[in-house]
Amino acid sequence: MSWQVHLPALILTIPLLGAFVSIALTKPRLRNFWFTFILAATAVLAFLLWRRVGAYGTLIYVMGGQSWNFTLPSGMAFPIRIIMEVDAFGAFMVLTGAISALASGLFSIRFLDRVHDGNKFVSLFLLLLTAMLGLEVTGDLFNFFVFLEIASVASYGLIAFWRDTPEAIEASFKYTVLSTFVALLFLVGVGILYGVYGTLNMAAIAKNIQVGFLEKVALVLFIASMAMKCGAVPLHMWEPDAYGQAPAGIPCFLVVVGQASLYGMFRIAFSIYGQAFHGSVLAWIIVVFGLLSMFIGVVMAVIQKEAKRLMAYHCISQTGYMLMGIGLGLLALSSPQAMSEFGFTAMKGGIFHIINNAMYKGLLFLTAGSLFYATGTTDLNKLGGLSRNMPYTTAMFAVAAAAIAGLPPFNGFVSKLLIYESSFVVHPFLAVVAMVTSILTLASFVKVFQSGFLGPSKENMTTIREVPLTMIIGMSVLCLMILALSLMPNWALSNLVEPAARDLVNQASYIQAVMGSGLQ
Amino acid sequence: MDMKPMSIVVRTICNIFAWFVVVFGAYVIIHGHLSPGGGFQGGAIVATFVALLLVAHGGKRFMEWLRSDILTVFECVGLIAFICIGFLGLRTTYLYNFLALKGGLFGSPVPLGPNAGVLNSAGTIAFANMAVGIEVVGGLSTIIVFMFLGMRHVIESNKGVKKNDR
Amino acid sequence: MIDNLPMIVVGALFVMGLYGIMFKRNIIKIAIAVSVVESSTNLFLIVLGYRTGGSIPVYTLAGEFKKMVLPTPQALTLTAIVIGLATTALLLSLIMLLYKHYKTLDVYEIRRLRG
Amino acid sequence: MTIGTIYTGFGYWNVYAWVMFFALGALIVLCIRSTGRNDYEKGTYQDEVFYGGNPVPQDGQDLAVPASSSYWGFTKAIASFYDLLVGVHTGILSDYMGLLIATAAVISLLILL
Repeated sequence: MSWQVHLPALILTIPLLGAFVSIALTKPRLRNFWFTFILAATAVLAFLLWRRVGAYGTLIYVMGGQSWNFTLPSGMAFPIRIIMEVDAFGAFMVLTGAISALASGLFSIRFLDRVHDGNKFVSLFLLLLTAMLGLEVTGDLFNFFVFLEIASVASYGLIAFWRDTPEAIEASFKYTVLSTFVALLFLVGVGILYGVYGTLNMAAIAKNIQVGFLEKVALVLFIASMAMKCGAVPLHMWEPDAYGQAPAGIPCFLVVVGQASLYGMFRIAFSIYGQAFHGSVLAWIIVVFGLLSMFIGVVMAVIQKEAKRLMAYHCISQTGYMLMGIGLGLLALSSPQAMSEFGFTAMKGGIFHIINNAMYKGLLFLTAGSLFYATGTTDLNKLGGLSRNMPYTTAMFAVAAAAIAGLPPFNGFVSKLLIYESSFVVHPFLAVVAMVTSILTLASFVKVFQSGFLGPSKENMTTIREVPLTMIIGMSVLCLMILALSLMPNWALSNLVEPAARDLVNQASYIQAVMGSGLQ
Repeated sequence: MDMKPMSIVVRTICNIFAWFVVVFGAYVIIHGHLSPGGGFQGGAIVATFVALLLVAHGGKRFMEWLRSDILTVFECVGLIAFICIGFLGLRTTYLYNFLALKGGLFGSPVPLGPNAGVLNSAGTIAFANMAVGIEVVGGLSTIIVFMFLGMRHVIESNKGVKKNDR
Repeated sequence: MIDNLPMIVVGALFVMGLYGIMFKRNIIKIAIAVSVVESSTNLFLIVLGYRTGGSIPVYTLAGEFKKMVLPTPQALTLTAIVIGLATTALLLSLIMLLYKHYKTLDVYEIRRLRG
Repeated sequence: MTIGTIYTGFGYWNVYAWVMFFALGALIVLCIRSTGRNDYEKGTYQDEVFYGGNPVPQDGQDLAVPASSSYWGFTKAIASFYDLLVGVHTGILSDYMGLLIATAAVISLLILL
């Protein structure tokens, strides 16, 4: 038994330990060292987890059990302990999240010099990291709710971290009320499923589920709450506020936290309900959410004049691509022919878009953060001509903007191409909306580039200098990931994305991993 | 809420009875594995001790009594202890109850069916309850103290917090 | 009918809380309404696990009994209460800061972030 | 680990095809450029900035288009749409909550019926 069987537990406990220890670390150097160490350790663990899932298939881990795979003690029909379950899709999300957290954390270190209680920031950050990873590795519905709430509470704190700016408090307040309410809706859904099936384990519910009225009510509650948490239009209103007002390094990380709720939505739709839910209503709801998010997000982004708020609207729009891609996969779930015709391609596109979006949207938020660090504002009307003063930031912004706009040969193009071509089969309208969105995305980033970096230097911007080294390192982590994904899309598709898509579709193997090991 | 202490009657009653709150909270924490209650509930009861002191003796004297970092220490120790209890079981699985039914500390078996309760049972769960209890004492007291400070701030001065954030 | 009475209470509480969140203008009342919705959810979980004539799900000093109520929903409720406490404390702190910055508690006036 | 071809089921994409396409595009651009005038000289009127017939401002900052004026025509053309859309983003918490409830109601209508 290698120590690696404990990976699903370790990946939660290492950042959790980091969060708790860092409350006591008041010395800045020690705190920064500890923060970097924990983030790097989490990234390494995430990589090992992903590799192990690739080698051994779906991993399970019984918290506190007599053995790590002892899921069904003494002939019980249901697993009774909290079980972690990581399939390839979960591992993919964990890897994406850990890389993004590493970059965001490295970037944030220099910002902590400006505050007197940086250890609280580090603690909240690592707590949010734990909760996000927990959402992606857990196999238990109530545990999912708990991690959802931990993630929410940590992000309320992080969003309101600049507590002397009124807007940050306002954004955090709105997000708190909405998110608390939505989490309670989720809890009611969990309660309904528990009342019907007497278990909270996702695989056990999925094995026994027969979709009746109560299950449909629970599904409505799940979908509505997860759609709000991932920021689908028309439930997206909190997102520009929150992302726009959070401290500079944080929105990069909040992007992947939002994607964790997206993961929850797909896990529920594919692995719990799956083929037991007849009809294509659910898939079309997700696709329509995707369409609305794509279009309205980008249209609102074009008219924004505050860089982080503009990028937050783009985040909504990119979420739309993922919703549409994977929603089309859900549409094709019940017929193998449709799945091979367009569904699997769409899912590949949607899942590839998740990692792409985490990387380039994170990088964009980080460049906006470094604009803020250097100039003290992200208002595009006040910025101008910064390309001479901040060459690295400008270069990385250009790479990220090209990638998000889907210009070939960057990675955004590949995932968007997959989505265009597969959605065209279902209905040409879907592909048209996706393309128009892409064009408007390019337009709005041309605007940011033009007004932020090009043109003559403004008077008060002539003495601006490039940001410190750790911030550049943080940004270049994501930039290198973008370039790597752009240069080797084939490798990424066949090693990262395809196993994830296959595991997400394969409900039987998800159930088998927990319920199949039986008596031992 | 005020900075001034309340009347002598309230203070005397507080001085006499506030300690029983702590004892009762400790009882709830320690019997967490036997009775409804446990770490959080007991910790919340102990944290009312802080609230009582704050109300009865007023913020000024309370803040003189309070060592500023003691609550952080409580939080930290409780949380790290909880995590470490989990790590100690890592030979089998994380959070494995390696003390139960082994004899010794918290290792006695429990008879099946209704019983009077065996305090010396439940293994690591008892320790986890205590860790949670310590953490909740620290956490809830921090919430009470900080909300008191913040409220005072809102009422007394409208100058805003010191501009040290950016 | 009489068995469903708790569920009716749950529904009534939920609707009341929802009404408070949506139509009250004072943000402290909104915070209270969020707490009411939380309570209704907790009550829902407790009601789920209730069995008529069941005793508490612990053996210590339980006395004679025939059956227990389900323990799992109670554990869930405890966790939900703890989370609710954290959220409520944070919400009230945010309201204090909001009042300091905006000098108002009216939700219709706390709208600098829009568009 | 190689630069490979991605099949979408209808077509394919790889870097070589893109480079060839890019080169073709560059060639066309070069062709168009070569048809331009060759009597350009520095220091004559051809060198001056054309500013819509107006006198050119001395300060470079006055030339820059502020971000809020970008795509002015685009936003003006669909101003009614934008008015509607910006009007929905009221910034009031109660409205956000109402939208949430309305969306949940629509989803439940679709799924339950």
